[in-house]
Amino acid sequence: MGYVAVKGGTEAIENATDLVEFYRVRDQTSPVQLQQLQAQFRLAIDKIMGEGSFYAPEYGALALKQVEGDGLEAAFILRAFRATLSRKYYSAILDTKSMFVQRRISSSFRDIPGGQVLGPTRDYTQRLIDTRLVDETNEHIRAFLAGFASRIDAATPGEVTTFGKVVDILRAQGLLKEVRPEDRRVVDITREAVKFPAPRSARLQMLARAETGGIMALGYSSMRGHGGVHPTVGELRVGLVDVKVTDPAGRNRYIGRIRVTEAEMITEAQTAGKEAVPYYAIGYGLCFGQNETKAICMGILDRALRTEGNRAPANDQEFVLYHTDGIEAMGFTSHLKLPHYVTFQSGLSNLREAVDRERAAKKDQGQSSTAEPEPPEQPAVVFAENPDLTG
Amino acid sequence: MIAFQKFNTQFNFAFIDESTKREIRRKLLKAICIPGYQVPYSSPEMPIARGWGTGGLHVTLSLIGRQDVFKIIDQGSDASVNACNLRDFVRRTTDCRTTFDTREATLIQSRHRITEETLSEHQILVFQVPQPEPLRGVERYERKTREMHGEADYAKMWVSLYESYVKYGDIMEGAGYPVKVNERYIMSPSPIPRWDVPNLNHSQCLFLFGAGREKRLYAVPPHTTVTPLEFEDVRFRTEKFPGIRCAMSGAEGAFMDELYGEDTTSRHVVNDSDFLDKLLANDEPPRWENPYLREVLDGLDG
Amino acid sequence: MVRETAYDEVFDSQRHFRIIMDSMARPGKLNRLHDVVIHPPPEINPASALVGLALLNADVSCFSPADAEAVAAYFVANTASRLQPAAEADFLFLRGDAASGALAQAKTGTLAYPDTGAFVVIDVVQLSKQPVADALVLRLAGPGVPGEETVFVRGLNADLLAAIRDKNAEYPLGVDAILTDQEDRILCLPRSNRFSFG
Amino acid sequence: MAPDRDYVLCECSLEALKTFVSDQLLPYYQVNLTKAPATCLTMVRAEDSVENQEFYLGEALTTECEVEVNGQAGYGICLGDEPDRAYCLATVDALFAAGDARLPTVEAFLAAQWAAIQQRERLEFSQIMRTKVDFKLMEQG
Repeated sequence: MGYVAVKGGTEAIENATDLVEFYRVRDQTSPVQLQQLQAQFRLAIDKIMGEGSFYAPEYGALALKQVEGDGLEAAFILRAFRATLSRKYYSAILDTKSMFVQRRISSSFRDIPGGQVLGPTRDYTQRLIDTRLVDETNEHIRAFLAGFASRIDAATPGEVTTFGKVVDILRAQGLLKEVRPEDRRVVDITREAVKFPAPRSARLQMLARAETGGIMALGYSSMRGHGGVHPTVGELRVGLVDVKVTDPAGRNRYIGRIRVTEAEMITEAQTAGKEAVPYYAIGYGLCFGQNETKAICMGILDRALRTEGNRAPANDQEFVLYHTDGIEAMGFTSHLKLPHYVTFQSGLSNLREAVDRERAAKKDQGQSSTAEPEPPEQPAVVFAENPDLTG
Repeated sequence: MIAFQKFNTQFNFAFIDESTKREIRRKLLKAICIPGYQVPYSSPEMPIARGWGTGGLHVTLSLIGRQDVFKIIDQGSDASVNACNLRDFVRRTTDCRTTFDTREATLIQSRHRITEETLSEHQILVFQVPQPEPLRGVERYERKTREMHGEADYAKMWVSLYESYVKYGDIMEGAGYPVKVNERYIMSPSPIPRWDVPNLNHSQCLFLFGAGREKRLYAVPPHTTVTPLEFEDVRFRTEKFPGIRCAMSGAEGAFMDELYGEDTTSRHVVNDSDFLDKLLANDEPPRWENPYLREVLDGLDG
Repeated sequence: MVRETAYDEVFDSQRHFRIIMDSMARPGKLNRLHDVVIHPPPEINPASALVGLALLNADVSCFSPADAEAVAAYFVANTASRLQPAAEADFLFLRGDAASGALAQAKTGTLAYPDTGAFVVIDVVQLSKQPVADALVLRLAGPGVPGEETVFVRGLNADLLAAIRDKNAEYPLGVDAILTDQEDRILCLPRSNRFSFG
Repeated sequence: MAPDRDYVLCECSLEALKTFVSDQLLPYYQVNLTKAPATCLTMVRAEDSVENQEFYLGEALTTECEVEVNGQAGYGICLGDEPDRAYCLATVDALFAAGDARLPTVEAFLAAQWAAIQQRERLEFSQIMRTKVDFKLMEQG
């Protein structure tokens, strides 16, 4: 059944699948263990989980392995996997105040209650390539760990404490408030398509699952002048927060902890009228894992999307939210690789007729024109004018 | 010792979970109740990339049952690599019978074509739609296009078509030619060629449209008026293949692919692969009834 | 409250949905919904109960009148649907002999989002393509109908049909009706339908 | 403050937990598996810290399990693909619901694990606090 191309299609797919597997394993290096990826590629997996909107470090590691380290492709796999599971629980609202803090800084004040805790960061390291890692051995690792552990007196370690929020200081002084009302409905954009104007809950949810690079570009554009949000980091914290759900017996149960990054970006809120005080307001960023660029840019865009009257891209809800989902953007831009010959043929048919009309018109205008037929003036415009519909 | 299985992934019948299927089904009913109107839906992630047929798959997988016979075509061909991949996915998750034979199929998913063979009331055609909004070219904001549809305010669209006429001497919309459904909504028929557009009008079968990335579903029920946008003096026309014969079957009067060989000379082949197979087997399948096709076929007889 | 155990969440709902969809796409066509043994309360036609089982879940709300509370309780228990007043419910389950009060309150959606209008499931005594005594004559036209179709409906208060017509007067705003009878037949009246009755 | 039982069981060593449940509990009870461990999703809810605007952060992989011991239901829920842990959680939960005589053994296990977890966290936290910037020191220096 079917003519020649049929067999070719299926076979080519199967062979391509084998070939890509060949390129993954051809050098016969030892198989990468999930544990290794999970431990040593922590930040890659954090980013994948954030963009995949799915917190599961082990599966993040598996996805990363499966796709030879392509982060966006791995995030895509997590999202598709998520679609196979049913949602049984809604957690209690995360309490980031009681976070097990691993890192917490503020740019607003030099000293803050609890102090500036740098935590695990490469911000102040020089980005020089470290050739010592080329010959890293288990002995090196053990030696480092032993030395690291010895800096703490294991018999009397300090108590774990939590940290007050910088924004609470400003709020207590009455300096922090939103001067414009906001749609406070809580919607879930995975259950219904977003509608515009989108309530803030939908915007925050979409930004939390957006692609890091996408919101970074837009957040940056806003700071550079296209949107006028240039905030201060009120507080940036990274750490573990408890997740609690209600079990079938109706009891509140602890089910584990997840790592998140939280950014509170302080800006001046727009004033409502002449007499209004320019209060501070925050742009809020929160995402899975340690991904500070993302949390900061989410905070910038949260603010930028509440800025009225400025028509920069970063202020435009539809522009920002429709174009920063990495999985969707990747899918559609790469679908250009699919055949389009039917649509192309349809446009071609129009263009040929238009060209014929033009030539006929030129001929009618008189015989003075050169014998050489002129090229059509704007051949490309036929497709360019209607780019969306040819997909 | 306790040892339960980890990484124990199992997929639901037709992949999508039952709760989401119900949501999609309710939205499909609404789409049928308001022909041509785009219903927003959740559009869950699929293991197929956005823009590669996820909307069509959502519809197909919410509809499909064990008794269905499934056919999928991409740009007219059952053999296109993406069609092969999606067919394999549907078969793996449903165990359904698949076919290339248009006549035998109960559920057909298509990217960018309606079959040359007519479809009956026992068949459903599901389109994969890249951009469901016919007004996007004239208005970039969803909030505004929603308002325009709500108020049936299509002035901008008409102006744009008129400008095209003034500039190029014709309406230059190619594939995805905008239509009006049930004399109310302007709709994108998905990027089918104009050749196929008249077949949407008063068909026997149900047409469903899924735009996954844009999260919209819409429908054209059977026996529904679907008219391409046109002016009194600038009429809708289908593509023309005057005097062109299929290099394989010798047939005329079907949508053709234009092929170029090494020497850059062109030949044409019937685009619809199943239709071509049937022509080659001297099995002339029943055609759609529409005046544009009638004119072409009558011209051949003459 | 009876928990339906014979009903197959995957395959029964799929099959029934296809039948409902066929009816919605072809107003005037009478299909039947009846191949699963279920135990709905006596206040509702079994076919209407199957419509609910096929389409409801925790994401949508339903309504049944005060004198048929068992119906709503049945759907809450079997589909996790939520109860809402008639003015907010996504699905209204009404009896054909009822007054039109609840229906008059049903959601009709907005111009930007007309799909948020409600589904109204109405139990009648008998649906027939052939003339029957004491029946309303319902003439249907519009999308899905080749020309005009006639259906004879017994056990339906004409006020309800009038209320549906009023609700759908400002198309695309409106409600979408599903009628079932005591012999498991189903007939759909989407808002796009231009029906008359007498 | 009394340690939260679920917290201890979610954070303690899986090997220790499995050994304890296998050796100290399973031989003494008929544990009926009413719902085998299966993965599902928890939608994580969050809110901004100033206006308390609630929103959905994303979903977390979760394992749930349900058992019955002496007619008492026990529910085990934990993050990740952790069928063994969910089973152990459910079993312990059912025992507490039944208020059984072996509870002191369980309490002792919990107390020991709690101490181990605390020690682990204090050590980690102490290391984290070594990265705290000391401004006063900078001024004096």
